[in-house]
Amino acid sequence: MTPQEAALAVCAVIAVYAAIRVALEPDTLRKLPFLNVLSFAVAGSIALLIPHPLSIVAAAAYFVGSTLESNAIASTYAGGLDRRE
Amino acid sequence: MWNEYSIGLAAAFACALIGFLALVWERDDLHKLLLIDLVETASLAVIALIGTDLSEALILPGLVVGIAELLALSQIYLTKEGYQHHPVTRLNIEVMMRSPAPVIISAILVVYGIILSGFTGGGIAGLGIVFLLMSRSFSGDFHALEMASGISWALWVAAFFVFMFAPQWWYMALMGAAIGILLKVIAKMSLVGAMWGEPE
Amino acid sequence: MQEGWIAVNNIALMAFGALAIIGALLTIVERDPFRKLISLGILVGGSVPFIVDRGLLDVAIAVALIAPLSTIFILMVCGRGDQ
Amino acid sequence: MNPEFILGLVLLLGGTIAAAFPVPKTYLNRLINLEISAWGLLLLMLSYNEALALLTFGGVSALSVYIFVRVIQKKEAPA
Repeated sequence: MTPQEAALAVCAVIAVYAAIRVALEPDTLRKLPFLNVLSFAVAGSIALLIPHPLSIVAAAAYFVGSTLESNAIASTYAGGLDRRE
Repeated sequence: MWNEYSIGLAAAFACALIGFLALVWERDDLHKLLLIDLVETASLAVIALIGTDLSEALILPGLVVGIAELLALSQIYLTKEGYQHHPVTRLNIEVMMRSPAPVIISAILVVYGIILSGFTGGGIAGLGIVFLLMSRSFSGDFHALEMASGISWALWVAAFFVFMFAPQWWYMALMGAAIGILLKVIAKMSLVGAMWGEPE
Repeated sequence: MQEGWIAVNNIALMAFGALAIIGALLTIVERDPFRKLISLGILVGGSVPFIVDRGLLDVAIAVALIAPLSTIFILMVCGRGDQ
Repeated sequence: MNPEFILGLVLLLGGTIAAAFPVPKTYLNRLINLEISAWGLLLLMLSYNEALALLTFGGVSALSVYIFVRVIQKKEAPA
């Protein structure tokens, strides 16, 4: 097992663990940090899955997208901007 | 007997059957509109199961017709029920309004869409423009869009004539038609995006 | 080395398939819209590595940027939280 | 029978059943459940390597979500 394979295996295990933690979490706002952990793990394994320079860009795109998504969910759940206007 | 194609076909037809059953029992019109989208997904799955270039060539027109039908039906629904002039709330998310993230994402989508060209590129670039117009409160005139629409018609007709009368230049005609449809779809989609804050 | 690479890739893909199934089941079971959207995020995270594994990296870039956009579109109709 | 094909079929069936009979029957729940079956179709197209159709479907499904959201917001707005 090369170091890259070991890193991929660790990323996959972390992703599944984070998904299980998200599933078992009763509080909605506490789900979001685990969703972030999941997206870190998935972005890392996207970069490790194929040895190609463009896969780094794909990992970056997924990372930006998922971070934006969880930020937007948290912001809307907290009430959005219209509360202070 | 039970190879991959048969299993997939059985599952896709089961999906279509479930969708139509729900459509039969449904009374509310907006729920019916949502279920039509579900049935469209199932029928596109039937086409996708063919699995050759033919299916790709059949899915693209299906998607074009689907989005056009959806736009028309939603407008008809809004007009019929009298909801046309109800106010809509804007997007109020801190990340969207106060950061350069929407600009960067829509710039990537628009550039990638222009590279792709054709209906696919038009859809993706239009999505980027819709997202940008939605996150920034934009209100301006649309003369530029109308001009782009006219130019795309002219390009299309010119490409058609080149196909008819000078077939040896087919590559130029193909590129002209692709750029024409790209402009057309982008113009239409950004009009849809600008319609958001229009009433009141 | 080639054999081992493929084997580890397969194990990782099985993990991502499990991720997608978990996400879909959670999305169906949950009732609150926000919890459903979070579960949809798990489903997306399980599906994108399959696109990358096929080698369609440009498609993966586009899909990874488009999927959050549709979530944000849905969020607009989600109401104003718990007030 | 590759894994994408099986996963796509499972997601398509599950998403269709969930979208046809959503448990609290609201527009929002049905819209979110439609996304599941859309991802199933996406994986199904992926298993046959139909890259262009996949890309177009992604863009068009996001646009149709936008149109639905607009209609639902106008319907549920305080008149």
